[in-house]
Amino acid sequence: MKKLIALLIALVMVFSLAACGSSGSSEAPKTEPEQEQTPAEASGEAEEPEEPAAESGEAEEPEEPAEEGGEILIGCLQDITGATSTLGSSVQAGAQAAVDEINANGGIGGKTLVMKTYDTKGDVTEAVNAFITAVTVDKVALIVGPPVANIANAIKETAETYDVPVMGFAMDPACQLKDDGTAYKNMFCFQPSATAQGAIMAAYALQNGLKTFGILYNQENAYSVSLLAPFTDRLAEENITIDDSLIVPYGAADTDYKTLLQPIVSAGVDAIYCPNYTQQLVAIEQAAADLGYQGKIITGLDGAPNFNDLYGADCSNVYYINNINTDDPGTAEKAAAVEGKVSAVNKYFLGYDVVMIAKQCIETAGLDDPAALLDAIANVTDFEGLTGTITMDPATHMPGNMAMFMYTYDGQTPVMLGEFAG
Amino acid sequence: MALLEVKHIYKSFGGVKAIQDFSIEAEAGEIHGIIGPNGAGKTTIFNTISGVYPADQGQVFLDGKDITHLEQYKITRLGMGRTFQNIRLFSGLTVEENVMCAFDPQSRYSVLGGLLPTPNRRREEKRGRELCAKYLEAVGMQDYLQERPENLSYGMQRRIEIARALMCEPKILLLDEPAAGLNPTEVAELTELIGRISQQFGFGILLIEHRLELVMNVSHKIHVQNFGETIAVGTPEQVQHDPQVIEAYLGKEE
Amino acid sequence: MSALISNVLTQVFITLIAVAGVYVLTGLTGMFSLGQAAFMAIGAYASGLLVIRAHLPIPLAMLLAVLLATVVGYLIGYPVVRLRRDYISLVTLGFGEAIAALLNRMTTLTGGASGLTGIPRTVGLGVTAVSAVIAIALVASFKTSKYGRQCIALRGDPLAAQAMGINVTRVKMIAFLLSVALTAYSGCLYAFYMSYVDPSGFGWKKSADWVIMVFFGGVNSLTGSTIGAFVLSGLPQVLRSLQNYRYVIYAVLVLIILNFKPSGLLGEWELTPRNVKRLFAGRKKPAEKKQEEV
Amino acid sequence: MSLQILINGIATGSIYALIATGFALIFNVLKFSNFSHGATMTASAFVAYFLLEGAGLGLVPTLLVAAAAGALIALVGEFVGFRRILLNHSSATYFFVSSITLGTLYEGLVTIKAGSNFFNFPRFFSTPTINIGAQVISTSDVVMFCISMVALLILAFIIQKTRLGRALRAISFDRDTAQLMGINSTRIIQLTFVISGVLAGIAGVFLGIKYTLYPTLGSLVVKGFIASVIGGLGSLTGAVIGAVLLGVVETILLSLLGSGYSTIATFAIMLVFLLFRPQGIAGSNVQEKA
Repeated sequence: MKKLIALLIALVMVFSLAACGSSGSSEAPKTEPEQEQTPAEASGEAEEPEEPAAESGEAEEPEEPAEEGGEILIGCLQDITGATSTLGSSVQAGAQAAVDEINANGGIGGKTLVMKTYDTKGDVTEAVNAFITAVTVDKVALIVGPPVANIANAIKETAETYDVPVMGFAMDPACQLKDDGTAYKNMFCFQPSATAQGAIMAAYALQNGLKTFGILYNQENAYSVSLLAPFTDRLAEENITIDDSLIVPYGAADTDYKTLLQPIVSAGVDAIYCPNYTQQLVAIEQAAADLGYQGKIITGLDGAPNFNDLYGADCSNVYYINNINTDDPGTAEKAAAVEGKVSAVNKYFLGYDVVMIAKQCIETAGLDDPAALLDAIANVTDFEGLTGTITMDPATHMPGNMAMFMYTYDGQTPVMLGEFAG
Repeated sequence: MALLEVKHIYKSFGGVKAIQDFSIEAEAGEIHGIIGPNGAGKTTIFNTISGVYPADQGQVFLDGKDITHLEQYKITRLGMGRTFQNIRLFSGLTVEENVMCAFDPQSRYSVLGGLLPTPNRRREEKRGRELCAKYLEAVGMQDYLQERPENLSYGMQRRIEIARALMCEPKILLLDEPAAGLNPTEVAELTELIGRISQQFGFGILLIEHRLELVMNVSHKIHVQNFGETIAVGTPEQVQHDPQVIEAYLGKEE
Repeated sequence: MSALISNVLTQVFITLIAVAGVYVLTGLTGMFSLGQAAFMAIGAYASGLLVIRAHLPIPLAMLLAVLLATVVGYLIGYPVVRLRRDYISLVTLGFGEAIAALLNRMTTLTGGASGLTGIPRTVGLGVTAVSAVIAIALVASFKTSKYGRQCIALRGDPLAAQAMGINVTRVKMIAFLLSVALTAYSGCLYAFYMSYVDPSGFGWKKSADWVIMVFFGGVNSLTGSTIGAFVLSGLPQVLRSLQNYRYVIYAVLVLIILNFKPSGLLGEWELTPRNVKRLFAGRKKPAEKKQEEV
Repeated sequence: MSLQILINGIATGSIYALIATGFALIFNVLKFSNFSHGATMTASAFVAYFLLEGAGLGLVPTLLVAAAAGALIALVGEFVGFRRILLNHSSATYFFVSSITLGTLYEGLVTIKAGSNFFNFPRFFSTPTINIGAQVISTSDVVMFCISMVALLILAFIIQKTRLGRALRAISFDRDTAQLMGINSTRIIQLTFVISGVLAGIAGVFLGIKYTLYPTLGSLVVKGFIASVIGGLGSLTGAVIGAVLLGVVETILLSLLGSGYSTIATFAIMLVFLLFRPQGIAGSNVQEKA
């Protein structure tokens, strides 16, 4: 009897879960609440599992509906859970902020902008599912894409069969360009490519008289790998080569950063180039300190705050690149407003900018002709965003020669050093 | 050379000498009883002969072949069947499937036949089922093909286990306490069964048994074990009157 | 059919093939592999690379990929099938890690962490559906063959199985290789459906998921395992809302089943004509009785 | 420099030893691989982190809280995951699924609480390094090494010298007989889980200090498994030796071959061990009962 009851409970749970989930993504805005809730209510048992869905749905609720005239639905395809959720949630928050701002100012051509978030869970298969849901079920006008190359890579082929722009931040050129050098029609990247960023960091290092380098990069991370060659290529232009023994890859299964850093530290290099995610950066910086390393550490975007908080100690030897200029009062104000709420502030601004660009493109090209919209996006020129002045190169679907900012820390306080172009 | 020849085998576990200098010669059609108190190393003898673990010393020959260090399944395939003290039928299989398991190693179809219903597979499966029916009939269990053994009585499970051992087409059959846990009627039936299959199939039988009414009735020759050593060998009458045996048994009774 | 449904179904069918393999290994033979997903990776990468780099026709590439996985499976299996069953899960776990490291490391060949792009998208719902049906039919046939019986026998009692002349190591190896081949094949389909493969998705979590699917429906029943796989792999697609809670809910469900109905939802029940007949006969009886009472 | 690598290896090995013994302890008594051990480590480290987050307490309170949390988690796990299976004498396969499921559950719960973010323990030591001659040794390594050794010594004492240890060994040898001899096997198994949980808690905090805290931190338990296989499944001494050896070999391979290939080489070493010395270093090979 007991067994039977347990089984029944189990079955009821399964079915109620299925019922409450069957209406698709949780991120559905509350503007269509009837559809969202009926099945869950019908099953009766679903209170508990339903709760989280409701909670996470709330975040996307548009502040207030603008005047009549309908809605424009856009998708936001991000890693909300999974390994790179920090990045994804930050982009999502920024994009949502832009959506709210646009709606507060009357929407786009009188229509309310509604953003629906699709979680990729940091998994390529899930990403394809989410993409197809967004494009075929919800019929979004465009998608705010992920800052993660693997996800962009996974959806680029699928995306090719539809006419929905994916406005993302995948720095790896392969996400936007086919093998033959032409661009995927729907894939766009709105920040300098890995090639540009690597070169910028190298240029900065050269300008500051750094001569000897070691590199520690995560070979299991596409982002980390993609930043490697641009940096060394730029150095090579100035006839600086890095010995192979000082270019050290690591992977998730490696647990000893100290041993990996050892040869680099013993070589007494001026700087260690560390294009890694924040989490590994914290551990690497810690290991370097443990080894008594005195030189500089140059990181990519991920050395930006909240790296300093997470590291929790003096990190004056860390130099990082950033999309935003916190010396600019407008940017600083916005940055201050979200501090503590968003873990990767620069990704927040990327999300914000891209929605603003989307607005501009929709206004110029309209939504009736997909080709016109794609064309407008590919030809964005001199867009003054919070992450700099963006001009797209229609051939590569990436910004052209775009400047970025180098920072360091004084103790734990970020210090802007200046604007650099590759 | 006899059908089964066990020559001076020794086996110890750590400090415990489970078998010391055990020898036996069995011919087709013979039934040898092995008796002795608990812990006398009887099951160890079976395990060593059948290859569960190799003997420390000594040799075992089956039909003239040295099987001392062969793997267990190879020994079985050379013609040795066995049953277990605590019935070890396969759970998750029906009576028929249980018995078929002992035919499967001899069944001649390849992995391809394992995946597709090839003519070869059909033919071999049919042959197996026929043999299965034959042996189950020999033990009187032909009406329970599709039952699950765990739903049947202890006595019936014993018979199925014997049928499964017969399916190995043994030259030598090792029966490890087949009467354990049976009531007197069942023991009588079992006594009759053992005698009958021995005659019908003509293999040699080694029989470990506590129930003297069974072992004394069917055995041609009896080996008495105590503390790993053989203390007496002879016909049932001889060992029954052997002073050492009486001491071992009566000593234990006190 | 909507693109979404066809997409979800395609993925479910791909999973079903892998789970059919896991059923052979875990359900029939009682062995656990935590590196099974690595064989999927081998299938996916090898078939993809053979087409991209060596320009082989796709079916041939798939065949070679499955063969390669089987050979690798043999090398891994060789020591472990001779040992206690725990070893296979531990060794395959390490194997999965090693394969992931290798895929990441061999950048020029595999694209490393960025993944392998440019695999032609040629596989759709039809191919995966037919493949899944065939895979399940093959496994069903295997189960009722002498191999299936021997697997079940040695699962419960390896020593008694040996005593019946069953070559336990050989049968374990056959089961392992069959499951490896099925999983690798599902990897091939995955590659040519997704057109992109990256090394991150083939960790032990995926292998563990498959095992849970097998247990959910009934570890001794292919029907149960198939249903379990269908439900549990399709569910997340309809359950997008639950996100993080999904794993917790899975785990709680499985724990409930393990505690109260350890044989899984269907136990040993299989979908065969005879069992279906019995099922209906069983249902009729109470109905008839009631009529009599009336 | 090679001495430095040796030191790094031993430091890593000592943490592996904590993981491997916690794992081996359960294997020793119940004869199954507890795959939830990794998630237990993560969960208890997270509990300690969140409970003490605001308090700014030092290493020792953190370890104590984590150990207590680990014990509690393991105890609950034993009850919901293994008790019934144990009492039903179900086949070992159920332990496998149960432990995997428990691991998934813990990890899922941690993910709900922590998101997929990572956290960093506050720096416990004001001076990060100690200089001994030309060698630079990290303070945290030294402290972790010492604490691991103390924990292992206490464990050895419990196993060898106390009644609990004797009962534990008896159950490990033959659970049914031990039960007949009047040993309350359920109680002893609970205690085993508690000890294993304590070890998991300590190991979790150490891993967190070394590699930051994140929900899948427990995957590093694989190292403990490999160490356990090399050392001999179920043997505690073997686990410790295997772990330290693995730590050192891995570090040497890492500096020689670089990342990636060292993982593969470690796996190859495990395979070689299984081929030629399946009983491991300690030589205790658990085989299915005849």
